[in-house]
Amino acid sequence: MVDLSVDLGFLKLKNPVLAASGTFGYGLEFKPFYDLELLGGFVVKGLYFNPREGNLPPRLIETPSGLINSIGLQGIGVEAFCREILPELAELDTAVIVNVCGEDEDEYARVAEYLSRFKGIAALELNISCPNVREGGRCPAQSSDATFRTVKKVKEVTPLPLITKLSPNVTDIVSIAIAAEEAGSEAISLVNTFLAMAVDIETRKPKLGNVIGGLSGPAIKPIALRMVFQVARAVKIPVIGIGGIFTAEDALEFMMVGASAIEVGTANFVDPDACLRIIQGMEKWAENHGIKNISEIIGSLKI
Amino acid sequence: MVDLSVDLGFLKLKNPVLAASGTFGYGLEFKPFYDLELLGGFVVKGLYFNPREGNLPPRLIETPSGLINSIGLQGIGVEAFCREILPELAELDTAVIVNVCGEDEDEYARVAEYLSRFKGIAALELNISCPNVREGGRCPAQSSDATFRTVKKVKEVTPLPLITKLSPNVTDIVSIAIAAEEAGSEAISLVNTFLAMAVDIETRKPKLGNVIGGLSGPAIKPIALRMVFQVARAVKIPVIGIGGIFTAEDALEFMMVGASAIEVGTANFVDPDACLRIIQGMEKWAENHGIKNISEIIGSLKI
Amino acid sequence: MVIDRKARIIEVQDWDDYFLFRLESPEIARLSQPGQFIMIKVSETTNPLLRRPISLHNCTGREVEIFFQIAGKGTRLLSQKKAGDILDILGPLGRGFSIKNEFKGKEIFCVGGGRGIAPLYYLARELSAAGARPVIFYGGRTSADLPLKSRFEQADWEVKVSTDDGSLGFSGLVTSLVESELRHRTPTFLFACGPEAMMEKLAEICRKENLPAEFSLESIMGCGLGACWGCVKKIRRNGETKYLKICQDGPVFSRDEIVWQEKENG
Amino acid sequence: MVIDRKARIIEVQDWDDYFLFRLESPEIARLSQPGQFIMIKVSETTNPLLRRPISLHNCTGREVEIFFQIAGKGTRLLSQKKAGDILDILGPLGRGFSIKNEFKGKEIFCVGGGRGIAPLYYLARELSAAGARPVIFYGGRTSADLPLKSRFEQADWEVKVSTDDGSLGFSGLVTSLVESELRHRTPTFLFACGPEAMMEKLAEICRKENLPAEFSLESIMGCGLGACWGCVKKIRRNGETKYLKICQDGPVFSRDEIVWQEKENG
Ligand SMILES: Cc1cc2nc3c(=O)[nH]c(=O)nc-3n(C[C@H](O)[C@H](O)[C@H](O)COP(=O)(O)OP(=O)(O)OC[C@H]3O[C@@H](n4cnc5c(N)ncnc54)[C@H](O)[C@@H]3O)c2cc1C
Ligand SMILES: Cc1cc2nc3c(=O)[nH]c(=O)nc-3n(C[C@H](O)[C@H](O)[C@H](O)COP(=O)(O)OP(=O)(O)OC[C@H]3O[C@@H](n4cnc5c(N)ncnc54)[C@H](O)[C@@H]3O)c2cc1C
Ligand SMILES: Cc1cc2nc3c(=O)[nH]c(=O)nc-3n(C[C@H](O)[C@H](O)[C@H](O)COP(=O)(O)O)c2cc1C
Ligand SMILES: Cc1cc2nc3c(=O)[nH]c(=O)nc-3n(C[C@H](O)[C@H](O)[C@H](O)COP(=O)(O)O)c2cc1C
Ligand code: FES
Ligand code: FES
Repeated sequence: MVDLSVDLGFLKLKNPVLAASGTFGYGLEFKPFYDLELLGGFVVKGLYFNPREGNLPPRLIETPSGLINSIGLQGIGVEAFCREILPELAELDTAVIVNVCGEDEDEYARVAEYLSRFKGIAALELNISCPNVREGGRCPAQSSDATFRTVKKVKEVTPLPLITKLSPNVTDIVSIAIAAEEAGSEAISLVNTFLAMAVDIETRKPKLGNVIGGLSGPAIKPIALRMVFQVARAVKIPVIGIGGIFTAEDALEFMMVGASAIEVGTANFVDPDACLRIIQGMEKWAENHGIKNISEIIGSLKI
Repeated sequence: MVDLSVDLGFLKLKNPVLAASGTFGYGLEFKPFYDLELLGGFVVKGLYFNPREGNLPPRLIETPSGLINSIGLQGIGVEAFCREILPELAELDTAVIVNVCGEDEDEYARVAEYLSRFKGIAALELNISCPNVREGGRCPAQSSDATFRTVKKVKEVTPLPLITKLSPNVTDIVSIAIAAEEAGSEAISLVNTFLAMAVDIETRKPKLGNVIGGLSGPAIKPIALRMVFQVARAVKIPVIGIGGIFTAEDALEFMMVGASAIEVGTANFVDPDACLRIIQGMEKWAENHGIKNISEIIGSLKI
Repeated sequence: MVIDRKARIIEVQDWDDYFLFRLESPEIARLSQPGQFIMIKVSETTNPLLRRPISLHNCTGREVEIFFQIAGKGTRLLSQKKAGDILDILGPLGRGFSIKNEFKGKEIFCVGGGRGIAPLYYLARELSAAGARPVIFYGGRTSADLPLKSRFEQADWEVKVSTDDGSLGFSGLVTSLVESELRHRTPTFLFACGPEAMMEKLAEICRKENLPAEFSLESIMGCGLGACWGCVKKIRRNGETKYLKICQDGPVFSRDEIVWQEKENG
Repeated sequence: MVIDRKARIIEVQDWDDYFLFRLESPEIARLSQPGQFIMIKVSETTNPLLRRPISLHNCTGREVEIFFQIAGKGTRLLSQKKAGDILDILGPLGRGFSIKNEFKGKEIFCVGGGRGIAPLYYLARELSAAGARPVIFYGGRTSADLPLKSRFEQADWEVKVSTDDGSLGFSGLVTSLVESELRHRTPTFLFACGPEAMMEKLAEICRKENLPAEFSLESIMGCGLGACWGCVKKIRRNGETKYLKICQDGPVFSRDEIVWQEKENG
């Protein structure tokens, strides 16, 4: 028997596999496929305070081994979420993490503060890195200062542990991670999507209604892995690796470079039980390699 | 008949297709496949002043729709190049562009100055963006200041037109492009490779001898296209688009978002006559669409 | 609801660009509705990455059929599968066409453009079973786009075909054919599936004729499960106009709900 | 030199993990050397992206043969090709084994480990043609790794096999088998291809016995054409130690040229 659990300090997970925000709906969409309690946890779709319409379609474009999305965080808003969805999620014996969005620093704080009134939320993931809502894809996670300020502000209003989610669209991901750590974030997750676009050469128009979107999927994995490697060596808080994880082997690479847990995004679309397959694959790999606690492999890269 | 020529101002190209530096050797390697004079031009492998050993192997790793390389600019140095290779290249009726490297600003200038003594070079491409030579992949193209200084210094010592090649590993590619423009660069080319890595989970070692390398290929195309789009709208000098171009359709996307010419990199490995196929495909597309001058499509994106 | 994950291909029929697969999929055959679709994994590698949505073309006993056109690399890969291969599928998905009791004895127009004909065979069979009289309108650019003509005719429904180039049947758009039929016939309902421009035009015709109608929409789909919000269309419903998910709230929407032309790239 | 770009598969032979393809490729058959290789496009999509290097296993008349093992997704895709398919290839590439006049009448050891046996059939045939007497050493983990045993035996060469698990022939590493033969035989030259650890050990044995040797190296290849500097190995040559390209300066290098163990990740 392999012990797959990992301890983030502020949160103990059954196993290191979380479903990533925006790719797992509010969780319930995946109930037909497997028992959600088998997951380490899942991060629900990003929430603003109010409901949001999202961006003009088309919102998805496939690229070689990748997917560009410009959903623009369509969603029901935090009040409806807490009323209609959270009660069912709170019953689940797995870590329910809520992805928190904001147009500005105040909104992040308002959403976090509101969520803190409810039971059943294991942590907040601060989505300071969504490329799909502002002109040119800018977001707080592109600046150490804005990252520090946003995290700090949210920390002040919520007792819930914070996982700050970083953007890969930066020169120096390490400095942003350190800013989040210094502002009191309990963990870092990375990466969100890469700003990207595609053109329809027949109509000469951008293929996405929103012109620019965010690239995810296996295409980005090698870049995401490099960033997780750099950040994990630079911060003391736990790091959650995200980006193109489709197999147990992918997940293990992220853990070896220093991730304490991982999130699975686009893979959920291709295969709704991707998370389950990854958990099972990890367990089998550990068994075959005589590893008793999966946490042994965290940061075990030899250089 | 379609006129495929494009005019960069400082340089008129037969057609917009250049072979990218580092993927086309010193050019002569591709002579068995087609007449090099059919190309718009080609950029030879990056040259430092002295010969270089390059990085520890393994130097290449395939990833989903991508390739990570950590060649580390192995090469014969600028003197041997001018003695042994350039004379043969200088005979060719196509644009021969030399990719200029340097450990520091002075070396860039020395290489450029040395090359300027010879005939047959159409332009220099200033490789301020190679991720494979310094610790953590840092390079001048990650800072506006360093970009400005390096371009300026090289401008002072060479009458040859300069194409400054940018790195995608930045928060704000536009500001770097503007710095290069302000320092007097005649053109911008982008992108170089994305810092990336891969891990062998069995040995728990990085798959590349150099730990980190640069990602190229179709995987990066959507991100490169977005960057070219942003830069082309922000600068007045011509922009050369690079990144995952494998087909004529890919090339046309880059031109529509504003590239005056494009470079083909990794595709040359998969198919040694990739450049030729792209030129022919472009011509055919233009014919079918009643386009007489390919330069009509530059920046013709409708938003 | 997702009830079947694997389906063995029993038979492949092909007409150059169009393919009809017969699949063994007992649960979908038992529980699906016309207008529902399945998501099919077309590749073992990461390019193409996503599953492709394909409508149920027919369901009988333990079997279902799909009918599709090669539109790009995903459908091309699908077309290369052979009898005996196992397809990795998710389904049945989405909300299908509404077959109402009051259709009994009535004429129902079913309009398919190109590959949009796919779900209408299943629909027409269920309409017949409910005692209605389906009239099939089947339009294509040219005669090669109408491979299912004889199949529909054999089912003993009235079938009217049109081609843009006049190579078979009515010469012109299928919308014009419907319009001209409406001059002397009064169907009770219209169902359609096909290019959006065709359906938009039909919606306009139906509004003028006061003919209620439902349309099956297409969109690129990330998940097909309602989890990604990638497939949305602006829909008027309950006094609100908002983005609904084609995969979950559709793909079938009724005539006045659909906001056909949203301003683009705005 | 690249002279053929397309090759039709004439025949496929398979042993679970190992495959032998007979290809029509008249120019390569005419002009290649043992030890040279071709780059094969294994996929139509972008994953896998690069061509795969495969040695020439045999050349006769208008035909060449390749022999390969499934090592990952690229070779797996290759193994799924069928007689009649056209392979997109580049070749012949690289510098092969050196067959010298003075080999005439002499015993030459040819050592292959696993898939490394591939180029040795072609080599042994040319050695025979040059009047030398090839002795084939063929090692594998288990008997299933020696599918070509009978093929070599039929060619009337002396063939010695070994398996790590003792399931066929000598029980132990092929290097031990070679070592023990060298106690009572004095070949003129040794050629080898196989896992690097095997070749390194052989180089050590050869140095001790003062036996000249050549080894065919492997590496991941970007282009196979000398254009990317991706495939290099540290080589001592002309008083210098530097990175040479396996695809162009090799894949065959001689005994004392190769720097087997470079410090890793340094
Ligand atoms: C609910 C639903 C049911 C469908 N049923 C059928 C059916 O029964 N038979 C059939 O032939 N086709 C059907 N389609 C359309 C089919 O899904 C697309 O043709 C297919 O996904 C295209 O994939 P591709 O890889 O072949 O083309 P790609 O290479 O991905 O694209 C080719 C072109 O089609 C466009 N496109 C891609 N995906 C879609 C999509 N999902 N919808 C519309 N346009 C798209 C692209 O933008 C591009 O212009 C259905 C679509 C939906 C949404
Ligand atoms: C000059 C040359 C000649 C060769 N001739 C033959 C031959 O005749 N028969 C044969 O079976 N094989 C031969 N090989 C090895 C063959 O090229 C590799 O097994 C193949 O490229 C692996 O591709 P894949 O996609 O199946 O495996 P991948 O999924 O790419 O990788 C599987 C494993 O093999 C390693 N690998 C990948 N590519 C290579 C490579 N080029 N060399 C060594 N290891 C690699 C990877 O790191 C990984 O560990 C030759 C290699 C070279 C360089
Ligand atoms: C359709 C879609 C919607 C997404 N929505 C969100 C979101 O609401 N909040 C967020 O933090 N990240 C969102 N992401 C980013 C993912 O959580 C993840 O960081 C990214 O997709 C990279 O992982 P992957 O390659 O495994 O998909 C979204 C991604 C996709 C593809
Ligand atoms: C093996 C390899 C070597 C490269 N060497 C150089 C180089 O010497 N100088 C340079 O400016 N870019 C170099 N590049 C980057 C390419 O020129 C190009 O910018 C990049 O690969 C993206 O284009 P692509 O996706 O078409 O390959 C190299 C790329 C590869 C794959
Ligand atoms: S396709 Fe994902 S919500 Fe409809
Ligand atoms: S594989 Fe490119 S130089 Fe050898």
